[in-house]
Amino acid sequence: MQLPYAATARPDTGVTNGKLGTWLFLASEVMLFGALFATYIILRVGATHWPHGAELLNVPLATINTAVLITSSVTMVMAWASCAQRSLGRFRLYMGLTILLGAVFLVIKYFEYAAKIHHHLYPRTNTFLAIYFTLTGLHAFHVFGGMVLNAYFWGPGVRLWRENPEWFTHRVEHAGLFWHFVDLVWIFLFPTLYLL
Amino acid sequence: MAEVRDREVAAARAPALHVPHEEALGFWRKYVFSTDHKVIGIQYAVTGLLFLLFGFSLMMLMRWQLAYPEQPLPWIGRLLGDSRAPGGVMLPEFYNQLGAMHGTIMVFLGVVPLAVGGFGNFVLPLQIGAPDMAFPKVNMASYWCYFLGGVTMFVSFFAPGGAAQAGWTSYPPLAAITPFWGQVLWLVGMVFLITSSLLGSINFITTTIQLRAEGMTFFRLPFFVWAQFVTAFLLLLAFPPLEAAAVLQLMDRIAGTSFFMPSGLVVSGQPLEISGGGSPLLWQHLFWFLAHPEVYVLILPAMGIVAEVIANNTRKPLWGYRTMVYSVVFLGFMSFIVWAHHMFLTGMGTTIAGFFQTTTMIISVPSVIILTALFLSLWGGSIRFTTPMLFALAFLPMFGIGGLTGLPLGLSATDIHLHDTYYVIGHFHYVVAPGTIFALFAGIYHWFPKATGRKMSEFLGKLHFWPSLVFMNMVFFPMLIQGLAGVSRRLYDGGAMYTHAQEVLYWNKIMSFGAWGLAVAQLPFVVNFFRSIRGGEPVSRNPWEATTLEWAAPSPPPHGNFERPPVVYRGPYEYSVPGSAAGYLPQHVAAEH
Amino acid sequence: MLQRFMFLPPAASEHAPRLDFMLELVHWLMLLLFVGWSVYFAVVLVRFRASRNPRASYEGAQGKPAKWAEVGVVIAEAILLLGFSFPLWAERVEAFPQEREATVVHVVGEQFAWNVHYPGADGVFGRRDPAKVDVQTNPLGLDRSDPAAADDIVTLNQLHLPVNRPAIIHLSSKDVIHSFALWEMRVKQDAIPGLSIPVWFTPTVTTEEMRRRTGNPEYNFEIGCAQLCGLGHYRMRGFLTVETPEEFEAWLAEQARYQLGAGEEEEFWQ
Amino acid sequence: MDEHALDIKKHVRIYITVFVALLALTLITVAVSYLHLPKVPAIALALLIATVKGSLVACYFMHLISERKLIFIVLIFTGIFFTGLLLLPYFTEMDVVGR
Ligand code: HEA
Ligand code: HEA
Ligand code: CUA
Ligand SMILES: [Cu+2]
Repeated sequence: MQLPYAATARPDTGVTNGKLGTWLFLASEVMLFGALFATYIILRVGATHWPHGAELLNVPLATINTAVLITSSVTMVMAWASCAQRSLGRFRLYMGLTILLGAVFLVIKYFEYAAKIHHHLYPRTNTFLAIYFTLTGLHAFHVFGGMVLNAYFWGPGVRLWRENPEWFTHRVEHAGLFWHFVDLVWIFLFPTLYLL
Repeated sequence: MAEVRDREVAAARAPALHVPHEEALGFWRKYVFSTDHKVIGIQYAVTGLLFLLFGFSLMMLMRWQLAYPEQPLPWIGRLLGDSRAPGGVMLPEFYNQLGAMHGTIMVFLGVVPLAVGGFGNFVLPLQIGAPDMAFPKVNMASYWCYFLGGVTMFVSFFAPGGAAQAGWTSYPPLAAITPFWGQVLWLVGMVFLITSSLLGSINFITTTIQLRAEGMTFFRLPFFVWAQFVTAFLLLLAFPPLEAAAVLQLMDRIAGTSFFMPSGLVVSGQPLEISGGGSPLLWQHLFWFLAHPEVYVLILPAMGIVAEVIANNTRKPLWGYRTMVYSVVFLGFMSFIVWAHHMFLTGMGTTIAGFFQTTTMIISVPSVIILTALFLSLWGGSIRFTTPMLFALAFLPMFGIGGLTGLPLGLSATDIHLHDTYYVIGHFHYVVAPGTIFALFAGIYHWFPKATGRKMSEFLGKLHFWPSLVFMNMVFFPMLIQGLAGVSRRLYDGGAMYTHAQEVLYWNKIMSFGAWGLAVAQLPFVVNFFRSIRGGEPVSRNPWEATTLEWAAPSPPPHGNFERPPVVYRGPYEYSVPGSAAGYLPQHVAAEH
Repeated sequence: MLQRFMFLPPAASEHAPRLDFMLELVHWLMLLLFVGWSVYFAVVLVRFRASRNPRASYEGAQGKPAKWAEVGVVIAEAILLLGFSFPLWAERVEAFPQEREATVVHVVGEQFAWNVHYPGADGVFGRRDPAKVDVQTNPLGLDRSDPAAADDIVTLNQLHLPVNRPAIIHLSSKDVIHSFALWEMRVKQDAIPGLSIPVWFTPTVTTEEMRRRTGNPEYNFEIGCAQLCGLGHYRMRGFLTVETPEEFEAWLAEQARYQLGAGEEEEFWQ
Repeated sequence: MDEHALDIKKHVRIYITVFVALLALTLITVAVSYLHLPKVPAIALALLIATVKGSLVACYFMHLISERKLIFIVLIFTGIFFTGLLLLPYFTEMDVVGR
């Protein structure tokens, strides 16, 4: 059974089901991270001593990671543009790059974490590290989720391309929305945790 | 009337739309891992009912302890084991587990799944003329997340140290020092349940916006759909903060962080080995930021059901349909900014307390308006006292009592005396038990014919209704009295220790007998429910002569719902239209002549 | 008038009657609405039953009186808010009396008891240090080496206050959240670890007088714990004794003798 | 949105521009952090830059700049409640009796 407006936009609302659904999901994600940012503020305001991020964290590494994630956002949007131009080859290239950059981000993250643990800086050490690990950990989890999603479209999901390239393009766009959102969260996490 | 019947018969004779795959699906794909919204709705409803029964059973054990403190539980006491009830006498720890899990199960595993997952899933797509939910696979995932959450919660009873025992509110630091596994499983279970609700709500909103049939404008949506639509927004935007809070509490428990733990804690004489620096009030804010909208999640679908049943059984349009819609939207909006009325006594200053009690009083206005509209809808009606109608009618005064008792709680000054007493327990049980639960019963009796093609017995239905009404009040009214007398909630001995409680202590026994009586009163329902699935009186598409779209589909509707996509010509409640021969004009029927 | 049917515990503080009056007013409003709508409800159910009114009216009710009822509810709520709740609450949380005109006490909750800390003759509270806590001998972790602590008095579950003199109680907790409830005083406030929250009230009836009034020679004002705090929540009960200033001074002196007299401090609270 | 090849080409140029801008802003915000400005301007500046970056991502990569009304309605609602959520610290900390 083919549901209405899965592949084409409903005329009066102007969007497809998938797009609306994705944005709704992102709305809930905004509230999730909003609550965590609020927690950050509360802990910080209530703390007697709050370390400057650079005292405990590795800013150059995080700067590189920021660049990596931003680049992956561009490759993601290029992957979508390639779909829209009906070029499967270039889609595969850009999508592959996006996944790869996501992996690079996680690897760098891993080294960051390992260094912390090595210096006996654990989540339980103080509330700054607690919120640092929680926020970045949850974010990394989202990166991982995005990679899985992207890998699906890169691999088995391509089936849909042959049947209905337009629908496929839409779905890539929605996966992109999620990926950019993850990037967007990082854009706020980076200064709050590392630079302030 | 005859004309409408003819048309129905003709429609029934028309060749059914061929739905590919339908026959090809095996048992598992058809009934277990189904993506059909009706099957999922029924899965949700049945699981929800079972959990309601389970939550109620926990409460019946507690009510024994409250009526006969520290006397061995007859029969069941032995079975509970020494870690819970040595010699059949329930331990305080176990009492607290039962209380926390009763609250959690009733709210998150019973009522919400039944009201939103069950009725929402089953009825909403039908009422807007959609073939299914917008994301059927997500819908299935939502049910299975809920199921996993339920299993996790259930299993926690058998964990070392027992289930969570810090109340359904799980306030830290208490929640951080109770036995490990119970609390951790509670938190993990909550994460599953929240995820399930999020997936569900995305589906509900998208479906309502995108899959409305031709002609189904927003102001032709049945009130039930509006209620579910607003509910879905509440779930979507209020649940994530609790998800965040649950993750933080999990970190506190597992990684030893101090998000909710202030410095300098000394438990049983031992300083806690933590960094400190957290805020216990932060949890409360995050919890109630969800949990207040959550209580409207419990009531809005119920109001939706009641509105449907009342319109149908008064045989006239709802009074002030638009006003009701505006009110429900406003209610949803406001419900995000009243949460701290649960926290007046955490040390609030005048400004914040003033803000929250004002918003609380404001939010009571749309409820009053909706109730008024429902009351006025009765005027001039031709009221059929069917079983669903009886439950829907009883909802009105019962919700009235519950809602009105919210007022003294919402005023911070009077809340000083009433906070954390049985008055609060009485208040919210009046809204959720004889309120929401009655509305849910109304919905079950009303839509059972649509789901199964058979009617439930009216006689057993009435045998279910009247005793339930009496016993509900026998359980919950005395709570208000005890609360005014200053009996605290969550007391293992029901207040027997306190001097000022002595005068109202005898009510404990009365309430307990009420609760057990209530259980007996559910037997006709259970019998009726199971017997009617096969043995009920078979019905056509539209046994209640209703106007909304679900009654245009066959009973039960096939996969894909409608033979051909319905077209909507008018508002949802065109009953007793002057000059119409049938006496009612279904939404999908072009014109009478 | 309604109060007699409201099962409230006897009122024994200066603000209690005003709180009770407000409680009564709210309940009048509720009763009025409930009875009004119930009468309407009953009439409608009888008058518009299908057997008596086989054909419903499409237009239905006019709804003017209902609108007025709604406006009435709004006005009544506004009056309750602005006229009663705001001022009463502001008085509770802002209009604290001067510390020197009041009896000042610290109360610290723990699982499952109330520790009461009086500043002693110097009127200054000594330092408390979590590291010094000992369940048996020093539940508050009072640092007796602090000069201010030398004359401090600590009791367990026994709060004494002089009648007709404002009392300020600073509440906190050692472990989990408790809620300090004095039912007859119409006082309730959460005791939250990490925070120190003051409450104040003026007791107006002595325990003695209350025993006479209720005819119950055992009558005691009780300190209840209203917030779930663990398995002993139900038995976390203390006692408040309200007495004449002379009796209060005598009691303090006696406690001082007990606790500060040589060698006896250990055994006091057993 | 109509996805004509020409349009897409134009899009791609925009994406590259945005990409460069994002990288530049990242470097600026890091550089500023080494200046050790006083707390308030430091926070304000860092958040301002982050907001600009975030808006670029949302507007261009996520196509919000040409999105439908419906999506905006959803986002406006979310924005309102999000603001409420960020006020939460105020409610926890700022008006407590006895402080
Ligand atoms: C479905 C659930 C539900 C609903 C709808 C409500 C509705 C309301 N609630 Fe309630 N509430 C809970 C569930 C609910 N509540 C729960 C579960 C708790 C306890 C949580 C815990 O601590 O464990 C709670 C606790 C609670 C508190 C905290 C008490 C405390 O802990 O000290 C407060 C305080 O403001 C409050 C207020 C209100 C108000 C003002 C409304 C208003 O929305 C009510 C408005 C309705 C009306 C005003 C009725 C109007 C009707 C008429 C006028 C018609 C009358 C006609 C007849 C009777 C015939 N509620
Ligand atoms: C939706 C929410 C909900 C519902 C419906 C109920 C329903 C009931 N509750 Fe409960 N309750 C809570 C939510 C709810 N409760 C919460 C949140 C708390 C606070 C917990 C805490 O302190 O942390 C609480 C606490 C609470 C207490 C206070 C305990 C204490 O403070 O120590 C009591 C005491 O009597 C009580 C009693 C009851 C009773 C007798 C019912 C009855 O009304 C139950 C009636 C049930 C039915 C009528 C079910 C019928 C269903 C069937 C028969 C199924 C049939 C099955 C099939 C056909 C498959 N509840
Ligand atoms: Cu202490 Cu309850
Ligand atoms: Cu509430």
